[in-house]
Amino acid sequence: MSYRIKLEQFEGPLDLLLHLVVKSEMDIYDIQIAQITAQYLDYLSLMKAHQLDVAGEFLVMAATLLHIKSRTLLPASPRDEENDEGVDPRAELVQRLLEYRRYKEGAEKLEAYPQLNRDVFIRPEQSMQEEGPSEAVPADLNDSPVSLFELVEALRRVLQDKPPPAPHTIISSPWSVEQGMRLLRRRLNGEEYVSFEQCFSGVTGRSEVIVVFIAMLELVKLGQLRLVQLNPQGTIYLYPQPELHSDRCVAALAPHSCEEL
Amino acid sequence: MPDLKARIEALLFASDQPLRFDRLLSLLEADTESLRNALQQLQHEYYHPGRGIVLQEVAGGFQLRTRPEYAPWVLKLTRSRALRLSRAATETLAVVAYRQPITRAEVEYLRGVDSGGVLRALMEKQLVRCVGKKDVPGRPLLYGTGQKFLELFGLKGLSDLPQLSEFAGDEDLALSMELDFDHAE
Amino acid sequence: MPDLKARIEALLFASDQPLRFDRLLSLLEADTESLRNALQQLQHEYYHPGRGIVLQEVAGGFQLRTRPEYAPWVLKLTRSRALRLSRAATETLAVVAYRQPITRAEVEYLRGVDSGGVLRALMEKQLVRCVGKKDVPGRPLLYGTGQKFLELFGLKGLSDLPQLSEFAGDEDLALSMELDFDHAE
Repeated sequence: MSYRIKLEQFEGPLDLLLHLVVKSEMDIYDIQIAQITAQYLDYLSLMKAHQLDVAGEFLVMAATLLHIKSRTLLPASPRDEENDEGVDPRAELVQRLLEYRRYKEGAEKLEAYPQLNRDVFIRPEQSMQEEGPSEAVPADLNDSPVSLFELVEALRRVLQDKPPPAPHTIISSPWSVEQGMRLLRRRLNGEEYVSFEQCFSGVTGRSEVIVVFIAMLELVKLGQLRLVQLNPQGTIYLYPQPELHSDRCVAALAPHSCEEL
Repeated sequence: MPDLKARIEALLFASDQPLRFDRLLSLLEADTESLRNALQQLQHEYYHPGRGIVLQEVAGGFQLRTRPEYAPWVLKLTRSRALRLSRAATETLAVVAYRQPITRAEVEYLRGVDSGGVLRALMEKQLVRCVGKKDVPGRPLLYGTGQKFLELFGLKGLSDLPQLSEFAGDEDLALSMELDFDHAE
Repeated sequence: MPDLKARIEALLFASDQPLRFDRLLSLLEADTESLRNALQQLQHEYYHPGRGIVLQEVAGGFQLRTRPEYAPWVLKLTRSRALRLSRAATETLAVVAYRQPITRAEVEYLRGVDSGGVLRALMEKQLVRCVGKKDVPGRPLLYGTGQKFLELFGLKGLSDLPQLSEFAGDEDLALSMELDFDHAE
């Protein structure tokens, strides 16, 4: 290899092609496709010789170059001329290179601008500054710089922190709410009142507690139970109402209600 | 060093705490005499009724500070500063946005922490609203995003909300996430 | 208001982000004309070789920043390494900045390489953000630059971007690109 190219300095196939065109002092509007294809393929074999991974994009470009080369070599068929009106097979490539060159130049110009935290600095957060209470939500939403990306990132965080779902996280209670209601009826039978805690005595398992609690709320809703709290933070008492043991209600419940009662 | 004063000014401006004389000395590689002169000159220039900042000797060092008489305006500024949505708020909003309609219990299951306060704050800002009741015992409230949510993120509608998989560079992760999500319920 | 200039200086000094003209206006309860004059005067005073700070118009607001020539000393002070964007990042940022709103597929067509990872990194730095969805089948996300991009390069706005060289056939290209993308997506 007579020319030395610093390997890995190209951002992609367009970057490499542009480099080859400039180096060969070619007119970008009139690329010598055979010559540039040969140089391009040489470079790829150089990369392989250095055991560098040749990214797929480089290979796609090689195929594109070979295809253009073959089309420039073939005499245009009469049908082609009718359809394409003799479009230069290099046209798209040339336009992509021109466009790429513009953005590369733009990037170089931007790179030369004074950059924050590289060339210029603003006031840092003051270590002694007292901070106001951090509100959950900003006062002025329109100024709050939250991007959709951050929203999605937040969701990702929530899901990532979640342990993989294990069978035990699925609430598959052996009890139904009806059974919970039966349990409460049994506990309250003949009592004037029962404390909240007493209702749950002997109820083991999180899901069972939840079922009993839901049953309690259902009974309150049906007007069969009253919850009374005498003092703030004090004990809550359940007062059974006459309807609790009425036949009508029992009958309306699950058909197997007799088994346990 | 003709621009010693300018260098001191740049350093004091960029520092998050008072800078001691010897620290400035070593940073600027100046001699004691010129540094003292330059500091005095700078202090003198700042000590001028037309200025909003002063160069103060404080805690054994030098620091630029706003003038006390402008404290009311500075306070107004910092109070009205656009606070960012807190992490908790952003997380809760994300869960509600993507899983609506959702109950508070479901939000808390996904986040693993109590979310009542954050939900309330988000509702006050109309980012989240109540959209109904879930048809299960207890009929818990269902939450969804409100009008302000779309405005804040510049969305035409909820269908404009990007999915996890749509963001560049994390296709594999996104897929496994979507699956996890369905297990949560 | 005789000390309007001083108040502006105090506010700019105390702010952690560029302050917009209308924000200053409401904070200071000044009239447009005097505020504009005071700002100009202040900018003029800072624009002086003996100063270490400049008053710059950036990202639609005003901000005090150290002068670029004093970067080596500030870096020594903060003991931090200068923040550098990789070439791939700068190139991708340039494509997004000049062509926004743009889809990931379009970025990749223009750069000729996969750009998912770079786009993601730029979004994490808030230099690039999602600005909507393209109205074509599949509704791909559209990317644009954010406020932080303007702040990073000290640009007043997008119209402040460096001028790109023109070339013949520009319009044809735009057309052919549109067609290509409809196939690609």
